Amino acid sequence: MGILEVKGVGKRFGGLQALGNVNLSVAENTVHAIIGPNGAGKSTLLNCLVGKLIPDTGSVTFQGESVLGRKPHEINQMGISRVFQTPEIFGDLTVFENVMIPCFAKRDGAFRMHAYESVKDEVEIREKARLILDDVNMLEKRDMIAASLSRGDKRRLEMAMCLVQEPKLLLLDEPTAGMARADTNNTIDLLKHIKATRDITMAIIEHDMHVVFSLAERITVLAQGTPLVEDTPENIKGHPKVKEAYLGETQA
Amino acid sequence: MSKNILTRRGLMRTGAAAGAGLAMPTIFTGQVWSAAHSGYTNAPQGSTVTLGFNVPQTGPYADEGADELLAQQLAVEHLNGEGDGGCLNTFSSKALKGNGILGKKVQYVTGDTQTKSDAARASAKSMIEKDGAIMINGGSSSGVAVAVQGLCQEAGVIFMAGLTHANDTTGKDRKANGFRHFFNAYMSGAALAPVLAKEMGSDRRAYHLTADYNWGWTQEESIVASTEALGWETVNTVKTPLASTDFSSYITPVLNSGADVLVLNHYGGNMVNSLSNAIQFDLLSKQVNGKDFKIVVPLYSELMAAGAGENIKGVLGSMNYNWQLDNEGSKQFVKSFGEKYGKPPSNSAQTCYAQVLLYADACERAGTFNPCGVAEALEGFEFDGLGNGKTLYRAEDHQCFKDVLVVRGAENPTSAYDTLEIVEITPVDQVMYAPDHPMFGGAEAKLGECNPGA
Amino acid sequence: MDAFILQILNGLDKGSAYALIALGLTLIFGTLGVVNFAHGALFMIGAFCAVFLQRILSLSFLTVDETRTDFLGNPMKVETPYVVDWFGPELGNAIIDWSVPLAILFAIPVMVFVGFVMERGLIKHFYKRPHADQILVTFGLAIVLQEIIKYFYGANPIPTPAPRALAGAFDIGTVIGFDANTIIYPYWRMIYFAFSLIIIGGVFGFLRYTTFGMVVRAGMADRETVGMLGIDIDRRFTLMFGIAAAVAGLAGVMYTPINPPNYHMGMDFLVLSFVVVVVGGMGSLPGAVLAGFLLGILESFASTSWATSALPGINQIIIYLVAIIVLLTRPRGLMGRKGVMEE
Amino acid sequence: MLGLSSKDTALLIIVALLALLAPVLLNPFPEASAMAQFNAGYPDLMQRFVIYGIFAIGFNILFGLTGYLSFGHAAFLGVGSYAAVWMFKLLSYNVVPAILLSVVVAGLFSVLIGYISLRRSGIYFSILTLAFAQMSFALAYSVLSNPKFNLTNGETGLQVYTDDPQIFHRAGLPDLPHFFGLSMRSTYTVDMGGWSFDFNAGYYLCAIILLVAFYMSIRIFNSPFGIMLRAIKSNQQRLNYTGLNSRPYTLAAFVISGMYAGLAGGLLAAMDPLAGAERMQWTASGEVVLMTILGGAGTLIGPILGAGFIKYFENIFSKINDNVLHQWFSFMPDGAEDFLVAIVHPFVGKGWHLTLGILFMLVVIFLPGGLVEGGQRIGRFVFRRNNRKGGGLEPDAKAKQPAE
Repeated sequence: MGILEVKGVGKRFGGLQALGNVNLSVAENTVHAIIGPNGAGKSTLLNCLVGKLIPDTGSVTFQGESVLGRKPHEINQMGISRVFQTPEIFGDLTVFENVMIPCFAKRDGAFRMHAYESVKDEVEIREKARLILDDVNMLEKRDMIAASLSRGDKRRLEMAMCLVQEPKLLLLDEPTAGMARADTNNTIDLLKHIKATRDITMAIIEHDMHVVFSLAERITVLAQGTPLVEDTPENIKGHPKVKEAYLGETQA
Repeated sequence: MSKNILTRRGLMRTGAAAGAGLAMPTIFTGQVWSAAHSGYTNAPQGSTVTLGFNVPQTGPYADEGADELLAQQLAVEHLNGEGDGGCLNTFSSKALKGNGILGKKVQYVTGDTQTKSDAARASAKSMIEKDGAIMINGGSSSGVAVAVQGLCQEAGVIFMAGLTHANDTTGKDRKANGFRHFFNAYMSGAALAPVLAKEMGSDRRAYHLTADYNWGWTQEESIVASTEALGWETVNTVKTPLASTDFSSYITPVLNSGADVLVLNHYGGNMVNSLSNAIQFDLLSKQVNGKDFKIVVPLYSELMAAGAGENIKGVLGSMNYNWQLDNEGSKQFVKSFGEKYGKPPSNSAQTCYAQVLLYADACERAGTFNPCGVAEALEGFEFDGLGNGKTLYRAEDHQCFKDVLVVRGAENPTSAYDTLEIVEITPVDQVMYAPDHPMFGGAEAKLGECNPGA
Repeated sequence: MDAFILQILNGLDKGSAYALIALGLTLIFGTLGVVNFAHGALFMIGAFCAVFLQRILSLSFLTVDETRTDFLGNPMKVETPYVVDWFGPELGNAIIDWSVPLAILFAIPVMVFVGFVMERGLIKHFYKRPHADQILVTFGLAIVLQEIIKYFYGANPIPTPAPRALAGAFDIGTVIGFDANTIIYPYWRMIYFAFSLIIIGGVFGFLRYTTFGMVVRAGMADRETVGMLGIDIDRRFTLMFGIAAAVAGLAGVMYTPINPPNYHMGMDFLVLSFVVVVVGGMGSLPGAVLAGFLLGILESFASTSWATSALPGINQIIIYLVAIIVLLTRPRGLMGRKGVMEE
Repeated sequence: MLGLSSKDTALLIIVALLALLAPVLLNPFPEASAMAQFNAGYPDLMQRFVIYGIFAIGFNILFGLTGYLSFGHAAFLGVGSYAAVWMFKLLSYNVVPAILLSVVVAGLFSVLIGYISLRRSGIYFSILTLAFAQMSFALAYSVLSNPKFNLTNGETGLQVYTDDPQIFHRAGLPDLPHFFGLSMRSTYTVDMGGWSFDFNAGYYLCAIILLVAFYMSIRIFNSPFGIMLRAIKSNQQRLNYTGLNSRPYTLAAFVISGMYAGLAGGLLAAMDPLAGAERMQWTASGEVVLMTILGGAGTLIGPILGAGFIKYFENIFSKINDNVLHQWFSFMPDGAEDFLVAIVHPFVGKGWHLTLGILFMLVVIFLPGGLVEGGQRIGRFVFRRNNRKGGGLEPDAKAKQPAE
């Protein structure tokens, strides 16, 4: 039984069947990639996992608990963090403040004024933030305003913001979209480093096969809203159905 | 724009007493040094005395405020012996000599009430605290008048109200330091009623549209009382929000209500729009209960008449003063005002002019600027020659009693200035009431003690 | 029943003004993404186009009439308008009488020009600025415009009546089978309603059936994409601003016989028109029109005696109450699109 | 000091000095000089500067930090004023219970309105707050002042009458708002040479409260709570995916700023015991928006500057009439004098709205960050001239260091 279980999930938008009967199981401590041609329903699936969309049918459970009907912030508290296609960071704040916010959020996410919190607590939080910035190699940029960072650095920062929460599952939505090859390789290295240094499960949605085959331990191929195949990278590489799906796309 | 060569050159603020670090506590600030020595707020020093003219300069009543300001400037000129002397020539009291007040040259400061009670108090305070004004004059709404009157009472200066028509100003909100020359809603009702009976008969059915705030309510109350006393029936009284611009949804119910008279207890922009809307619906050409439909606007002003244009033809209302009044004071005032500004004065201009002269005269007669002395001189003062004919400043509530004009929109005006014609001059006896009249706060309404400030 | 029909008519009539103003506001917001607080001022300037034309047509020369005296007892100076002198009293007075309808022709070029100048001179520089800045600068502009008008025309309302032939009211009741004198409605208000329908229809038709309109609609949906197609969307948007200004201006011109215009009439309508736009849904043209008429009708019914006796003061707050209820039940107004103005 | 960074401490000290010395600083011109017209150091205006400063500081906590633009904050100011005057009417003229109650009532009122309005964001939030405020105004102006249930006294404004209960009022206490016997209107006037300075008790009460309010605002800005609020403005989506529900934070900010507004309203009533309904009108709400943006939204000192700017215009420029103009230019030859007066005339006195409108536009067009940015630009200009060789300045925003 995987850490994330998706069973029979379907979602319609008006007349369009975006997802139809998706079954997926992500095993703990693996890197699981979800690939597929444009319009295959990858993003819709991801949005169903984080509570932005509610599927019409099926169930999604995380560590045995259903995530359906919960709000994004509640799902996050269960231990799921998300990295967006375009890095979503607090552009007006400094890098350090960006990382401090998830620290304050902690696991319970309860509302606190945090205005006169005990000093000990604050020292702890700052230390934690410092460590994670060090981990993603951003420590010297800690006082920069986040919006002024390069694309690659914004991605690093976003990762740091997710990681500082020590999530059990990290969802990555095309983490290298729009990046130059060098930045892409850096990101791959970063993800490998992350995977190597902690117990974490990753689910990656990706277009770039280079990224997928560098990282993934298992791959699910989506086409027209349904899973086509699920297998190891080696087996996926030469799979005829996969070729067909992608070729079909290029011919259209 | 007009200006006055003599005053503008001479207008320099009096120097404060020189001397280092002299500190003294007072309750109300202003020219404290003299306060400590004379026993009242802002006692004039040196050779000048400062009056504060607080009128709306922005907002919908800005034009009315501008007119009041012109009249006040004219009054200052006359007090200082400039120009043709105006009503100093006709005023029954001969205390004023045209040499300022008590020998001190009169100068003035101005403020903008914005027709908001908050802003009006702020500008009055500024004139009292910063400029050392000894009295505040003017304004064009009852809310402002009551608010500023309260302030002047606390500050210890005299308040001479401008245009304020609600009963409350000299009713439940009367103050020892406040004085009103303008007439009020009760007087409008009392003056209009006999004319209405004469023109329309005594078995009319009236429908009231009333601006939904304090002045509107007292106006409606007064008119309803005096018309019902005639035998009229009140079909309905409907409150309209002050912010209304289109009154069609209030006018249409009148059509089939069985009423044959529409009373518009509105003022300013409300009145211009509600009357225009009523005319659009052809109310005046209707026949109801076998009678011609009529519209009544209890409180008229020249600016409203100008705004409503031809729609006022044949519509009855009341006024405090009209330049067409034929008496010595009025003729003199119209001549002075008209020659200087090229137009006849409005009724709010006349009130403000008269108030300045009355204040100055009271100072002369009292021999002091002390508000308590001035108030005493004004209380029970009978005078003539300021345009309204014989007038009494009643001691009990500081309300002026004089004849009230009933006017009607002229059918064939010859110029922009005679769009209203005087129908009747209701003698003062008919609009008299007891100081403890229930519409004026009853027996509980008290002036309180005169407050000189320091 | 007659009272009901009358209030529906009142509502449609009020709604016409709301819908026209909201339509222009939405055009500007939808195409340019600018929150224009000066839109009420455009309405007011339109109204003063009528005042201006009336004054121009009434320009007079003075002759002294010795037989009459003015208020000071001097011989009276009689004003004779030039048009009366040129065209004779009959035609001349008729021209002055018809100054409001004539002002429509006059106002269109003036308002388009004002719109152009506003967009090119000021608004253009604010496309990329936060909405708060747009609100502030257009609010400042609104104050400046109305103070300029006040400087020249004073604060008092100025009567600008409808032509005599169109004054008075029509007895609709007799036509549809009611007693005489039960349902009468002023001609000019009916004209205003018809006029607003024509303008609304014209704007929708223009957007629907012209290529220009199609590009603009595409631009409203997705500005960047249309820009990428190599279409100079900016110039079209400038013209759109001119059209929106003209719509507001015409609404103002036609409104003058209903209520005499004054310098702050724009501010009186400003808050209300924003409420209308938001209730309709930011950026939705049909929404703006629908909400305009809806709120007009609700306002009319709320001011009836039975409504105010059931709920005292309901006529004061109905518009706001409806706005709150609509926004809480339909998050983006009646017909709003997702994601517009929510950041 | 006081848990502030050295930069913020310096700012607080500067504001404290400005506030305490305002009676002197605002009266730079001798009484008798023509320029005395521009003096602003009289108690009423100084009180207004400070009170509207508090109002704008509070508004800035909501708008400057979270980016939620409320168009209805005047309602809280008005409610605060009404609460304070009712305390005067029922208890006594002592300002302490009045101010406390005004804060509490405004707080409760803002919980109610905030809870509903914050269900929406962007312009929908703005219109909801506007709608609530306009409703409050309409109710206060007429409906709630009917003779049967007179809560607000309508257009005249709520005021204290001699027949009010005032159960704790004792003989010997001033018949005006007072702080345990010290009348808010008592003033020490110091005459020095041609100058005259008013040191007013009410002003100093307001100034001390302003300093406390300002200190709390600095604390909020720098606290983790403040960072959280800025995060809401910056990227609400990310905040949600960070496991935080933003609603309690926005509501807290809304209520805090509503309480600031109530405090300002209570102080207004304490300085001048009258509460007018116009205080709640949308134009009054718009005014605080203008103050905040004009001064610099999201900055600490900006709102105070903006408030001072607008109130100065309202009270000083509106009083310059033609008479005063002629007096200023009287040294010129007659023709030139009349010409100058004619030029200046439309912009002062009854034309003060025009000047204010033009200045709004100029500030927004050329100083997007408000007056604070103007100050920074001047500072940078001077700094650059002194350090030609020293390379460029770092962007100002970078200077915001987390306090450690």
